[in-house]
Amino acid sequence: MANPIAPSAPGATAAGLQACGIDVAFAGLRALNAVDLRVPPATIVGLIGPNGAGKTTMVNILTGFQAPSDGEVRLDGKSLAGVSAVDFRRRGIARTFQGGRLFRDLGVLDNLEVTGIGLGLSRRVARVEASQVLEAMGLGALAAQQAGALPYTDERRIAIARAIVGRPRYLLLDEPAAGMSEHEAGELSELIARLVRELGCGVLLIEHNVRMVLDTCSHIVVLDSGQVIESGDPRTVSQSERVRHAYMGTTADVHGGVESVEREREVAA
Amino acid sequence: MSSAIDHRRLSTPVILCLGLFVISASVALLGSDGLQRTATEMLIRVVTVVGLYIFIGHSGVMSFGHIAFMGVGAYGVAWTSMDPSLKQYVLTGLPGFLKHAALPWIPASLVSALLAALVALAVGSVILRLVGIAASIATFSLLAIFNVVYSNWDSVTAGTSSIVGIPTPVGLWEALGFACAAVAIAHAHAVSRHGLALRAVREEPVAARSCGVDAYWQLLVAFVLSAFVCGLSGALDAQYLGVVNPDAYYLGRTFVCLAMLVIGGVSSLSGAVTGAVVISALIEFLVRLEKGFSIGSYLLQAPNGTQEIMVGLAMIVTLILRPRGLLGRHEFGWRCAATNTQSPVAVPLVSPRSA
Amino acid sequence: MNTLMQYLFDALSTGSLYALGALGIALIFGVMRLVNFAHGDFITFSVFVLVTPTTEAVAPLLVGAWPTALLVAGMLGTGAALAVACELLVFRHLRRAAPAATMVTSFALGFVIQNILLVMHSSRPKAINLWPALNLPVDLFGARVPALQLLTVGVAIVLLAGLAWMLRRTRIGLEMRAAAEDFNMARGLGVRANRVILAAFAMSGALAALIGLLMVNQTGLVDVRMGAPMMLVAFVATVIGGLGSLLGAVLGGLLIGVASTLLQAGLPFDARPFRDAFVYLAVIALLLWRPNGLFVTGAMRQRI
Amino acid sequence: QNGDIVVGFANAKSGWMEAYDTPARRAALLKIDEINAAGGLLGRKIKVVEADTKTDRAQSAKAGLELLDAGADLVVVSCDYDFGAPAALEAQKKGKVSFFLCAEDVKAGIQGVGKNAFSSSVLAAVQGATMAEWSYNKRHVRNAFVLLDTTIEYNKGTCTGFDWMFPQLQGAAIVGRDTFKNGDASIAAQVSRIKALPKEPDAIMLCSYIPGAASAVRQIRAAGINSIILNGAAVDGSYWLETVPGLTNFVVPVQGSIYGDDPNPKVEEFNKAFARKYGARPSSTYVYPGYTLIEVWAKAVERAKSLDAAKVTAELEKMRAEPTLFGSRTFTSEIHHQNQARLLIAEVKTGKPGIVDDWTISKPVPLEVLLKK
Amino acid sequence: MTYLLEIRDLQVRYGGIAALRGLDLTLEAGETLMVTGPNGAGKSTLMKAIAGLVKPGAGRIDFDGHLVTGRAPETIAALGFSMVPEGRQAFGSMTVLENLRIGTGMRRDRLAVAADLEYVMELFPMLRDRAHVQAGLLSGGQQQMLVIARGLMAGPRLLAIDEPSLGLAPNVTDQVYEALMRLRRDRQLSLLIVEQSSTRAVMTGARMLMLREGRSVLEGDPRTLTADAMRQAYFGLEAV
Ligand SMILES: Nc1ncnc2c1ncn2[C@@H]1O[C@H](COP(=O)(O)OP(=O)(O)OP(=O)(O)O)[C@@H](O)[C@H]1O
Ligand SMILES: Nc1ncnc2c1ncn2[C@@H]1O[C@H](COP(=O)(O)OP(=O)(O)OP(=O)(O)O)[C@@H](O)[C@H]1O
Ligand SMILES: [Mg+2]
Ligand SMILES: [Mg+2]
Repeated sequence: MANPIAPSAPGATAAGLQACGIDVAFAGLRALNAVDLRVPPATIVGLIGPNGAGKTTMVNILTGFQAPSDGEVRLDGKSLAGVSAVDFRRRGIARTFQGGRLFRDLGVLDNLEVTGIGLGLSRRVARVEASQVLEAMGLGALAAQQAGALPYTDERRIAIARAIVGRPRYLLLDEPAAGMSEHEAGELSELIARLVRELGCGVLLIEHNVRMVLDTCSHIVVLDSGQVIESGDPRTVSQSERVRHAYMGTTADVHGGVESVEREREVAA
Repeated sequence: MSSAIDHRRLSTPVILCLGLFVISASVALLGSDGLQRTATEMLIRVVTVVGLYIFIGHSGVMSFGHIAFMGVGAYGVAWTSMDPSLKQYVLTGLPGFLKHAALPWIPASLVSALLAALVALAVGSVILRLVGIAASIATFSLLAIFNVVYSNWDSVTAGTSSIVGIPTPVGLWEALGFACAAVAIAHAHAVSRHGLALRAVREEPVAARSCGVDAYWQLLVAFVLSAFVCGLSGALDAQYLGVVNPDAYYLGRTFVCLAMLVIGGVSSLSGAVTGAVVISALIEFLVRLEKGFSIGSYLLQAPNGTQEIMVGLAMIVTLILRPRGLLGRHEFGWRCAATNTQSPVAVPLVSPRSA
Repeated sequence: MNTLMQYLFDALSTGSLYALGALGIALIFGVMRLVNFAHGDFITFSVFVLVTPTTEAVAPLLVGAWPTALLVAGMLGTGAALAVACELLVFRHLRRAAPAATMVTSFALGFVIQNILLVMHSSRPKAINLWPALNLPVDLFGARVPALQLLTVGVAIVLLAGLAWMLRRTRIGLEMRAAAEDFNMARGLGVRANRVILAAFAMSGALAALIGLLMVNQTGLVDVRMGAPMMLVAFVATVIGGLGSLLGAVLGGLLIGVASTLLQAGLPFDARPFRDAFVYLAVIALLLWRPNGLFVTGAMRQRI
Repeated sequence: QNGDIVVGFANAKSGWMEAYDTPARRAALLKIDEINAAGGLLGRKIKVVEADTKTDRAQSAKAGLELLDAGADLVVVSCDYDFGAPAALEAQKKGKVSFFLCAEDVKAGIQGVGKNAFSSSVLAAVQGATMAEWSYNKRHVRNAFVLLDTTIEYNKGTCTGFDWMFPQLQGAAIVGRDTFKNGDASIAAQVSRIKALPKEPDAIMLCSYIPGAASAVRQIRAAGINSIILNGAAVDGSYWLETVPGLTNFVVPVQGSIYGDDPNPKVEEFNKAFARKYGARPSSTYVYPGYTLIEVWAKAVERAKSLDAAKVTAELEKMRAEPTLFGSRTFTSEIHHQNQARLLIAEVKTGKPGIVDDWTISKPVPLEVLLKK
Repeated sequence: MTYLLEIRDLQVRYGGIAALRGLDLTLEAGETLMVTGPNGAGKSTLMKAIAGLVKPGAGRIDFDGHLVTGRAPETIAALGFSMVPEGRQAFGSMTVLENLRIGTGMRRDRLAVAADLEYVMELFPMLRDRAHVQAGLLSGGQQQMLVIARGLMAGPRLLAIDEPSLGLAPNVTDQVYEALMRLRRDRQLSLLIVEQSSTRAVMTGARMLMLREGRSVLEGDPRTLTADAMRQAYFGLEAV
């Protein structure tokens, strides 16, 4: 079968949010090196890789928060070069951040409302939308709370809620499940699945919770020090020696941790 | 008291205006001539501080420049409302249409406030590309430039010396009217989309962008609006005192007004008003203490100069006890119980968009 | 040629005076994220210990009468003591407060100090001729410069080097910056944050006194309002230099000093009264060009 | 309407104006004491009421009102036009006579307040003009450098007078100008401009006030410039001379001498009386206008036999060269100021000030010059 | 017997919200305690309370025989307690190296400090490569490594880590745990670890404490605890 995220030839219009030959260089450091990546509508693409591989940087590029040194971002084949982050969002490309970044002094509901306003809704409409999203995510109880006082994991949920107000076409999640228990992470996967079902929203999921990625993503891209080292469906990726070596090690999180428990025992003894 | 501005509720501005009215009325009934003037000054300060609040309160950017807008407003009235015969005396350099203009006081005030707003638009569109402390310095530079220009542009501003002879129609009730208007404007902005968006920018500029909020535009809106209100307060001030002078709209007033705002509670309209009222009252009380209270036969008097010191100390103590200001983020209002019921997760994520 | 040299020296000396002021502000900002508006009044206060408090026109010398070494020590001591007192009585209790609150507090504090001085010394400036020798002109590259100007430049350079070294290389410097960035976290890691900050205040206080000393030699007067303008210029300088960066602060101070001196020299007469307007326009332009100041410090650089 | 005559003082008792207002007010009170001792005015005692303007314009207006409420027949307002005007305006509105303690800006009168406002001091412009004419005639000053402190109007007034008079004099020229601000930490650039002149000017007209003036002089002399320095009265007094040790060639026009060498012995008697009452001799010439204003006002009241503002003003405006303790005073229906007056010339020689001469400008400073038309 | 850490009836409130409602906890020297629990349970608050960063409303905390409730954080740190806070709080404006040095102020044995620096740089080679980079520019995971290393550099007797695996690549997480186990063995380092995944608890063979709504709802050896008991405790379904 055709690789759903294979970069299409320059100029060719492929539906989806697409990064073509992205290079990013910081002072003496190549954060991204000729990276191609596409998030088709209504699919969940996983982006994994060791720490410092360039995942967040990729998100920054795909949401206009950072301009690539080379290459360009395309939306349904149309180049987004020179478009501001604000306009990325207005064109339906939403994101969350690695650290919550809520509006701490505002109420939870207001946090969501801001997105609505940013998208040009009147305050009243924005508020309705906001409370609907909140209810839908089962977070209605938090509506009146002050965002700054939320426990870490709730923070992350609200951040997602804020991103999906006004039904974005693409949603880029940077480690949404960080600090969540397996259970909470499970709930989150369901939610993401619903996003795709109900909004036909294309999702780029960055996670170190490998199990979650393997379970939810239909396609996974693996970055290592700025380069794509593997890309394919969950099976191929989880079996790839290269990936295991560069990233997974012998992880509890992948296979119930039985074998690693043995290893730990040895270490401890 | 209830937290965070709620746009379905008008109680805040209503309560504030009522409060101001009650103060004014009781002063008018009981107070001496001098006390009435004090009250008038207080109301004018309210207008200024509310003006400051519109920008600083929402953006979190300390502006040292707004008193310059007040000055622009004040000189604006001098130019538009002063008796032409006096103008040719002192303001020889005025363009003809201003030289002969003698507008009635309300139009004059509005025109002057508009002038301030225009200046703000011009300046703001440049400096609001800056953020945080850099923006503060830019606004401070604005104040300094205003002072230098108005102190030396002799033919149009009479330079460092005061312009006198401005009609003084502004009394207690006029000031009260404008104070209420200012409160209304500020509230309208606070509960508007612009207010909320700007608060978001203040909290997390980066996240705000990811929500599609254009910081620059929101800052500019607030900047111009607040400049308008500050300009208005300047117009009032000039038409209350009848004298304008560049130094009257410089650092001293800037700091006092900022202090009133911060002590009341930067990010709260009620705070802004409260700050202005409380500190004005405190100052007046101490001034009288210096003059001496005769309690029965016994005269209680403080040595000259204690007033300034006491005010300063009071400010410090207040901020130590209440770092977020007297009201913090709270607004006066009747709390309406928020009802949040946990709902099943089955609700669709987004409603069919209400077009 | 000579006149050019002359102007350059003037610019340099005025600049270094501002630079010194900026150092004091930058130090406290770098350590506390606090813009200390009372700094100017620290300057004034420490200068006023030179004369005995009196509301009469002529004030006999107090510390001013002491032998040079003692005098300097006395003044720097006063400055430091005042700053420390302010930290202990006021700023320490505002650790959690927002910058706006601490800022307002600081100028309320300045206001109090100034008015206390007014009550003690009246608003009449007091004459004092400290070290006449410093006002003798020295011939240098065809320019005649009062020795004081050279001294100012020298002091500025030495202090910059010293403080920069202190902040970058020493443990206390490290701890100061840590406390500045995340007060509680630093304490959690065993940093005696309060002491560290106290030390910083002491230094900036002494710095204020030092500037006062140089200024009083320049003007030959002590005046209740002498500190404030200096503080404002210093504040601006600190920001255009790059908040938190000492080198930036000094450079900013120099720039402003040089700019205003050269404008004073170059502008046509009718424009000269507007000198400061031009200076501040330049400030805005500079900020638009480099919004984070000349030297972007870590505090300003963040990633998403 | 019998009972006491009320004189109200709306002056700064705190803030930086205090240092300027208090001495002059004390002199005024001295005169009032004398009058009361001599049986009062129109056979009635003069009662004094005071209010603090706190060096603040709004407070000034309120202070004025307060005094008027207390029934003041004369309102004496702050020395400085800016801070006195609001109070004076209130008096004007209520149709009362007001006197500025020592304002020397023509606006502190008809032109800036109203027809009942006066100042008994000598206009800043007259001081500048006096310096010009005197130095030209007595010191052969032919070229002068003008150094203007733009901080307050008084300075501008002084230089206006100098600029008006000096060029009129045969062969006299202004060879350069510069400006500074009183608070400037350093005026090095200005000093260098003077040094850059082809030859050192005969005189430097310094239009400023203490502290700025003192530090300017210090820096000028430190740069080795020895030209004669001409000033306005604002720098009179010995209290700041420490600033420039051994200062010499430094000239100040004053209304009377605080140095004990006034040609008119009565002045020294006044100084002694002042010292007796207040524990210290007058510290500058700005004490004297306070005394003079009560003197002329009292005379006018006597002549008008009434306190009615219109009548008193009329009497004041009749005064031509009216002798007072500190020189003669003239008021007209155009100008309630002295645009021509005898001034003593005080000179500082090796740190010692003293009266060396007196001078009256050859023609009065015209109104349009005063108004910078 | 005396414990290294002993907490009795600890209560903490933030304004209205009660984060901890009477918590008891003991930890012996060299022991490892895994704290888990649903979100909002009060785990982070517990850490902060021990560190002295939040003031308890009631109860007492004894560390190494000293009563530390209400003591200054620096004092507690000086007693040998070091904390790795939740969600990477590196000193973003300082370099990696400076971050590592901050915690070593209380340590006199310069050699040991140098050795530890070597050690953490072995553990996270990234730290050596980016030693002079401003910490705020590091990636999320890199910062997490940094704060863990920073915690170790303080040479603590008790190291408290709030969600060590937060934002770390799985293999790095493994390394971290291996390292911690080694330290526990070699240096008698006692550990207090907030960790969401109970498998980790199993692996480390540590005692487990589960919090919910500010109370301890389950305690014991995870290997002996039934998954059922855990689930019940976690969701607060009282077994009927
Ligand atoms: N503004 C910057 N300046 C310098 N280096 C940077 C900057 N932003 C990112 N980097 C570097 O680029 C590399 C990639 O960072 P990035 O945050 O994209 O990694 P990541 O894949 O998100 O890692 P993690 O999984 O830990 O979040 C890192 O080594 C980081 O230090
Ligand atoms: N700064 C704060 N202000 C007000 N309430 C707070 C604050 N910090 C925490 N809380 C409240 O205290 C409770 C416990 O918070 P805490 O962060 O300790 O939970 P947690 O167990 O660490 O959750 P998580 O697993 O998500 O990190 C929560 O209900 C939270 O709302
Ligand atoms: Mg990342
Ligand atoms: Mg937590």
